[in-house]
Amino acid sequence: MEPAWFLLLLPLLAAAVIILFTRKWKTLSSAISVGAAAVAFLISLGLLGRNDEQVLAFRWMEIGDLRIDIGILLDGLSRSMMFTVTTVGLIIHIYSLGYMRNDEGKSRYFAGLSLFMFSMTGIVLAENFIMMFIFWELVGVSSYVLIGHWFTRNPPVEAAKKAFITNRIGDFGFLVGILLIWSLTGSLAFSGIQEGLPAAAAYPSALAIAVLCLFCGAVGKSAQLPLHVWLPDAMEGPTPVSALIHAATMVAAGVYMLARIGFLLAAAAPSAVLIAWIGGLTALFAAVVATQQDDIKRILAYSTLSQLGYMIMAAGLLATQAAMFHLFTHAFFKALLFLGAGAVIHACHHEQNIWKMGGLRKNMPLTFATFAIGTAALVAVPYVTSGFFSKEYILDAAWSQNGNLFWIAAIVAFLTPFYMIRLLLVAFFGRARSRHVEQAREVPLVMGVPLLLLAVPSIAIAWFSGLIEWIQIPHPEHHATHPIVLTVSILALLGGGGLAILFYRERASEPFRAAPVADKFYFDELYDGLVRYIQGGLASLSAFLDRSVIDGIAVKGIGRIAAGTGYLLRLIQVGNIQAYAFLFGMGVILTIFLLLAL
Amino acid sequence: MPALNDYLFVSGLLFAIGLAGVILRRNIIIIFMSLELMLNGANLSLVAFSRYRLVNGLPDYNAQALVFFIITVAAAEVAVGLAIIVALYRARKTTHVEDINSMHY
Amino acid sequence: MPAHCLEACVIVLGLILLLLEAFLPKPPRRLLALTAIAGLGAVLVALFFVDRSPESSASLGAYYVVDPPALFFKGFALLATLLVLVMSLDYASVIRSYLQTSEDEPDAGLGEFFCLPLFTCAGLMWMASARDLVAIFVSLELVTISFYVLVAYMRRNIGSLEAGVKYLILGALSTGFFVYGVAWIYGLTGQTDLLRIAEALRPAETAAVASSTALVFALGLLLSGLGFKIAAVPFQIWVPDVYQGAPTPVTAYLSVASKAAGFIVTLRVLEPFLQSPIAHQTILVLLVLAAASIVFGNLCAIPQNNIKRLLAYSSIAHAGFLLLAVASVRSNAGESGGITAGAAVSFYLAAYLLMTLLVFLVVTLVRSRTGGEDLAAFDGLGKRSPFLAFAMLVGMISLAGVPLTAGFLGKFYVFLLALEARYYTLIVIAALGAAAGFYYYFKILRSVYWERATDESPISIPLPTRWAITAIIAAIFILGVYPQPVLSIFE
Amino acid sequence: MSILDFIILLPLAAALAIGAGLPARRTALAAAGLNLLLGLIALARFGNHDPSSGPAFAASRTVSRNPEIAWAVGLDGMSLVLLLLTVLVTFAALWQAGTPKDNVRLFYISLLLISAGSLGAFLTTDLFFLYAFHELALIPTFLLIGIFGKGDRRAAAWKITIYLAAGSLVLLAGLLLLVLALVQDGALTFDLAALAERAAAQPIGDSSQSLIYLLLLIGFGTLVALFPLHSWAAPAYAAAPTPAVMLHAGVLKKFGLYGLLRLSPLLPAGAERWLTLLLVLLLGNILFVGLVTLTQKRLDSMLAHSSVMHMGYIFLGIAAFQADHTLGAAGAVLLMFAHGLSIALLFALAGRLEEKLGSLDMTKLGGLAKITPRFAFLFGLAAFASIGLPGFANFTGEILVFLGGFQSLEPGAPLGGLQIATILAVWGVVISAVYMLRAYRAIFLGELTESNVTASLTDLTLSQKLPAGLLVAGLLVTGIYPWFLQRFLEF
Amino acid sequence: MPTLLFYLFALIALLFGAGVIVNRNPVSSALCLVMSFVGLAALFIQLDAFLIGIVQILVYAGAVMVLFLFIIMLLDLRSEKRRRINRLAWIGGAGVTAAFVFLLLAALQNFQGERFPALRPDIAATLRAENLPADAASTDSALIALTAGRLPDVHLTGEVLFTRFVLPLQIVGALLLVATVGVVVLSKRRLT
Repeated sequence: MEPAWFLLLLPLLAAAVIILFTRKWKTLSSAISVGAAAVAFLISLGLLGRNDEQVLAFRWMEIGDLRIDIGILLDGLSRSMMFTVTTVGLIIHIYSLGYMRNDEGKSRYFAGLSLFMFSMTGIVLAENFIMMFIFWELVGVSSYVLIGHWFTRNPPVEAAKKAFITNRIGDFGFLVGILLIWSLTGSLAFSGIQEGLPAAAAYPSALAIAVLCLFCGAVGKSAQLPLHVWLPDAMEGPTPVSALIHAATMVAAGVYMLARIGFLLAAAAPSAVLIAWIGGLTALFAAVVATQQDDIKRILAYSTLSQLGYMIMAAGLLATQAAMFHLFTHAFFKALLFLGAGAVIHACHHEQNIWKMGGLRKNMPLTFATFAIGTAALVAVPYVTSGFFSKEYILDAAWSQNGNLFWIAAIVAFLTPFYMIRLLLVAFFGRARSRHVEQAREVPLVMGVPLLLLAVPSIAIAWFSGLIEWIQIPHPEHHATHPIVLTVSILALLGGGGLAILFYRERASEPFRAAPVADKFYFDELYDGLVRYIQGGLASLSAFLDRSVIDGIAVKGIGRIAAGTGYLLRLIQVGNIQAYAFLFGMGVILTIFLLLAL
Repeated sequence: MPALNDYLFVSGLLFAIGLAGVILRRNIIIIFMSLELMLNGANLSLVAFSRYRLVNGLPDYNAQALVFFIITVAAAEVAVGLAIIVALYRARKTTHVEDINSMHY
Repeated sequence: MPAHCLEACVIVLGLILLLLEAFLPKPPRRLLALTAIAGLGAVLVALFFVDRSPESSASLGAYYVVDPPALFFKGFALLATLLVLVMSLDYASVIRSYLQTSEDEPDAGLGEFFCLPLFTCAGLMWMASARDLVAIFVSLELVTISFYVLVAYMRRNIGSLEAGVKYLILGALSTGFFVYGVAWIYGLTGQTDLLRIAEALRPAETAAVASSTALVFALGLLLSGLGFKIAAVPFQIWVPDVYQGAPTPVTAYLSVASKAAGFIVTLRVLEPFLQSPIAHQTILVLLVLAAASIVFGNLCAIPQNNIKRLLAYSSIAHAGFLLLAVASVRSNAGESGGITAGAAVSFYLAAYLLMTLLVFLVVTLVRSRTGGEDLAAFDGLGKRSPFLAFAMLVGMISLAGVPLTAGFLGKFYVFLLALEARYYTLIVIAALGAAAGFYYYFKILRSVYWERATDESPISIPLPTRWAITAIIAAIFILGVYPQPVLSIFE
Repeated sequence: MSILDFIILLPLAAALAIGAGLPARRTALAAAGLNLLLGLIALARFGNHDPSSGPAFAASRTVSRNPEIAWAVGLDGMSLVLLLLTVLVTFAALWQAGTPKDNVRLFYISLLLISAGSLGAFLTTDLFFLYAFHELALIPTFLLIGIFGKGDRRAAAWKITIYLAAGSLVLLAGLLLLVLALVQDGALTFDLAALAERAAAQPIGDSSQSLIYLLLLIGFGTLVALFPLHSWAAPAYAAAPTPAVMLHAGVLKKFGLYGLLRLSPLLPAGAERWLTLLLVLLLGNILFVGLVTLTQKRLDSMLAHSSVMHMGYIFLGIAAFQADHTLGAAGAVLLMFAHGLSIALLFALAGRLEEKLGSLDMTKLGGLAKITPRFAFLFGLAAFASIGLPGFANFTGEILVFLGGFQSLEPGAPLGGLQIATILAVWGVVISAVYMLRAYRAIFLGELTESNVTASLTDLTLSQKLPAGLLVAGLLVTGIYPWFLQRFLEF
Repeated sequence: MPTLLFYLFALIALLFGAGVIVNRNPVSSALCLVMSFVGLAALFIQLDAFLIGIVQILVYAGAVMVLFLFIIMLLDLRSEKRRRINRLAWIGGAGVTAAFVFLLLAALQNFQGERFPALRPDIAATLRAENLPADAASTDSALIALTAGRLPDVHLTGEVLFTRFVLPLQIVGALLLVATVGVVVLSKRRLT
């Protein structure tokens, strides 16, 4: 049996074993989960370095000429993505050992992680749309489980629900898109779709709509406007989860999907442009909001949003390699940042407000160092960080194709250092602003090592391009990035960073508040209103109709009519013989008259 | 000699009178008499028919046999009926139809 | 053995029992009843071995024909009478209480109550074989008069007497119309034998028939007489009161035997008219009567609370369904397959006999134990006697027409016929009626199973009744799944 | 005797035995277990049966010659799946069933009868018995809800009984018309295969097709709670005792869909004529009832509404099938199976919850997962299954139905009604996610509210997990490896 | 002449018939009934149905009437006390009767002037002679009467009754028995 299958099955097996048998023995459970992740990592490592393309199929169902497989598609794209997922996954598994050491739901947590690994693997290896959709949904569930891990508190639970439902809305579009594509190209497998594409291209509008519908899936998973609302809330989950799912991998699934169907985007230019714009706007919006957040994880969450915006934009600009490359680099340094944040939170007894921190630099040097590296990568310090290269590619693509988008991206590039430096200054510099923070101690090794492991690639990728080749990360072959792009990005970095230092050095509290920004432009309020008034109103209306009209008038009414008529009719039986004789006579007369009349 | 429908008309009238009696009178015994009138009306038509529809020169005695049966049955009916009426009178001290409608609707 | 000996046997049985009743010093009435039951059983068995050849009773001519329907309805009458006698055994206590008897002989006067049904039975059997208006008339009267007596039998009971009087007056009235109708038919055709009448009414001979007006007049009168027997609207007027007032076994007997007899006569009498020039309007009138009966019966039953009265209305409704089948008689005479109206009516009646008598057996027992005939008397029967409750359940679902019961197949065939004849309006009405039927039949089950009984004391069931009930339940389900035996009688 | 005969008769025999006095629960469970075994054997043996040679395990006994009705059984893919569903749910339901204070026998007898009725309906190949068996299950439902129900049980039981009775009368009219329309030289037959042949050989006229189809749609629709004929379902399910609702919502309700799926091929023109109507109505189920579900405050009525809503998807599959999209049919059948298991599971768990807490008012509950993790886990599985999460059978069915909606749609062709309906139906998936997660969150997650911290609330024991486990297993197996069932569903 | 008689008797029958239902006093109603029956009997006889006529007198005027009067006396029924006459009943009754008469007239249309056929005993005689064995012919009183041109009414009726109608006759026997038993059961005051 192909090792790739184990890639898929091991995590599932681990999850199943934990749920069914070992939930009592927490340590064992975690060991199983981590072991599975490790083996998966090794396998994916083993898969690297081959550049053939192979498909493994297993008949899931077959009706008439329609056959749906659970299939594995191994090509450069999936191999490299697999590598990313397993690597980050493994590291975070290990990190979790420390982070969740004393959690009573440890078994459940690790089962959830394994389930997630399984689902994510499924998406990455999917060979057809149905399979991708299946795991798409499963990823949603595992994130539901993990966000809601601390289910006795209300916020996480609400967040989990929100995440799942928002994703469901996206998936609605996704599924419709799948159906449309199927009817257009007559196939569900990516290869088949590619073959059927020329025929489908005859109906550009239909194709465009279909692609947009598919994109809805990405909007949901990758939390693009307008379905971004769930991601910040998802930070209620344990931090490693935020790192793994809501920063590195799952949210990137949307981008991966777009990369998978790059050929479709190419065929449906107008929708591609729209996609790019949505990406760009999301990037901008998120970056702006991030500047006013106080919760360390929320800041990172919004930065994730904006980075995802970058990727989507790149995908929309048909620069899928750029998108994938950024996805790859981002996965590492964003995971790094989150884990760092996690370490901080862990050390500060679950204090998340940066204004209550400060001066952590001294207590937690390792964390600080790695966090700084991560930040550097995120703000794309030129030539030394991986983030720089991937972002350059994107900006470059934007410049070469769409001026407006380029400038938007530039603004984002300016905002990013601004809020990151702000975070760094407020949290790590200055003096501690609360008792917890003063007593904060450096995290244990089991959490520290992962930070280091992640810090390496955040830098290294930039230097060993051979590594990139080997991992087969799709990335634009070397070309001189356009000088304007380069200058702009550097200026943006300096400007943003400088401005941040200017404002936030030695600050103990937010110097200025921009309410709409701090309140995320009231998206949540808007949606709450929509749900409460539109959906709720409709619901109560139909409930009323159901009770009064359908049941009340139609059903009960008929019954009453029948009974009433009977009640009246029986009055004929007056009980008086005279009347009876009369009626009998009438009966006879009527019968005869009828006979004559008819 | 009168025509057939003269007889039929008379018998019909007799029948009608009986019917009217059944509907109008409230004394059960008289209602019962009216019923007898009706039967006799029927008898008259039967006899008339049998006389006007000769079979090989003679009245149709089948019809007359039927009349014979009807008379017998009527007599039996009267007997039973009156017995019931007596029983009723004993129980309720009335022969008036309006007094016996304990069951209705 | 020629068929007409069966009636003779029954009559003789009746005479012997009467004599015993009259001349034994202390006649054992229960024993008499059991003897009667046994005797009827014997005759019923004998029925299967009679000489079916038409010439066996040729000497009696049109007054006694032997054909499948005749034999079927003879058996029908015998079975009904037998079960009614079983019922009467349970009911004896009630009757006794209404016959002011002397202490030394508590069940004096019961003997006649057990004997009279035998003569009624004979009358029914004769009626089944009668193909001549004269024979029909006399046997009909035999049945009617014996019913006068039976209905009014509890002569210290106001209800029974009132019922008796009402039945008497209206029965006599209908007899009057019937006789007058017969007279006119005879006058128009010169015949009383239905076959001859049919010949006389053939479209070819219409010239002989004076005019359709007179014929229609006559037919109307006949229909009124028959409508009274089968309790079809607008001649149903007597039914609720009489059913309610009469002794319960008699009510059962009325609703089963008298109705069935009415229907076989109706089938026979209508046959000539359905080949005559006035066939069209005859059928239309039948349909009107059917619709009226279904609507009236089913709707009026809904508000009822006295179970006998409720069943009275339901029997009107069933008369409607049966008429619907009768009306479909011609339309499917020739071309299409399926079953003939005669077979359908007979099957329906057979089912009707089973389920009605089943229900009345239970009602009788409950009446004699709790002294009530209102629905309230059945509260908590499910607890007091699961067996009786189950019997009630079966009876009700069969009456309502739930599949796998005989009652359903009855309705099923009627619907089939009516649809075949394209009486769509009637079908709609019938369907609505059937739905309403569910309403009131289940109303009874509701009090049987859902309500709590005031006293939870279990009800004891006499052995014969238990046997009878068990047998009937079995029969209902067997016929409901395997109707062919009955149907093949008519093929 | 075919194995199928045994499968049908076993519950009936058990019911009789219980009536005769055998220990109720043990007998019932034994019968159910044996049936489960037989069902699996049938599944195993069905694999090596050649579908082209007609249904497997066929056996037939004529009960009526003309119209030709036969006690005929046979197994094809569709009925196989439903057979499995029935035996699984029956076993789970009987296991789940506790022992009521009194009328224990009646309780189990009724449950067995429902099971037998559904089995008969699914396994017979004769139209008459197809109808009859389903109707038979009406009575036990009436008793179960009325006697053993909770809350407003009488009103609910009354409504479901009358409503379904009326609906099935419409259905009957439709079936009879169908049979009559397919008369061949005077011979009426109820044999499905023969009917199909006749319909293929000489299709029914369009006008009568559309009439018949409409009647069938209304009739079957009522039984399946097709909008707007659904108002009986929710109250009944909310009031019914747990095992009863498991059987009814899980199994019996599928009958209408099964029948429509079986018969609509005979009426292509009619199906086409009314396709739009069907689409509108099923959207009524999915969207309208879906919205109503959102407003429910009690878990049981929420589940009841949700089960009504999900019928819409199955109807969508049927609609697709009628537009000759074979995927739709397969999807519909799988979905019947899946929905049956999941709703049964949900009601089972809800029932247990209520018997422990005495209330299912979601506004009062919360945080139970802390006390009863296993229970919460199972409920979560069930909930996710019912909202069509991949890995559970429901998803398999739904995805097939949706694919069916778009099957053989010309590339670039404008979307037809079917496609639009499908898209709207997909939106329904979001709605169901909303109410399910709300309910789950309200009951199991969040802070533990004092009102329900009761000592009695203990987590599931193994024997309590067994029935649930059985159902979950069925759901998972079919969800993860649908091929093993789906391969039998070639249309 | 016979026409006159017809009208006379018909008038008697109808008028006294009407008398039955208009009289308030049961006794006088009963007597009216007798008279009307007598008139009827006369009509029968005028129609050559001698036996029926006589039976009519005997059974009705004799038995039935006596029975009625006896019961009336037994129950000691006075003339109905003047109750508020039920208008509805009157209108209804009148209406129904009127409608009935109307229908009757409609039905009677096609017997317009069907003449009174003369009896032909001779035809009957010849037919009868053919059917009878030669030796019996001389002794058969009916044949003699017929050949003499008279109508052996009783003989012929009896013949029909006891040959063709033998079964109905027996049924009527049973009927009478039932009636007797019934009357006994119903009117016994005290059962011993």
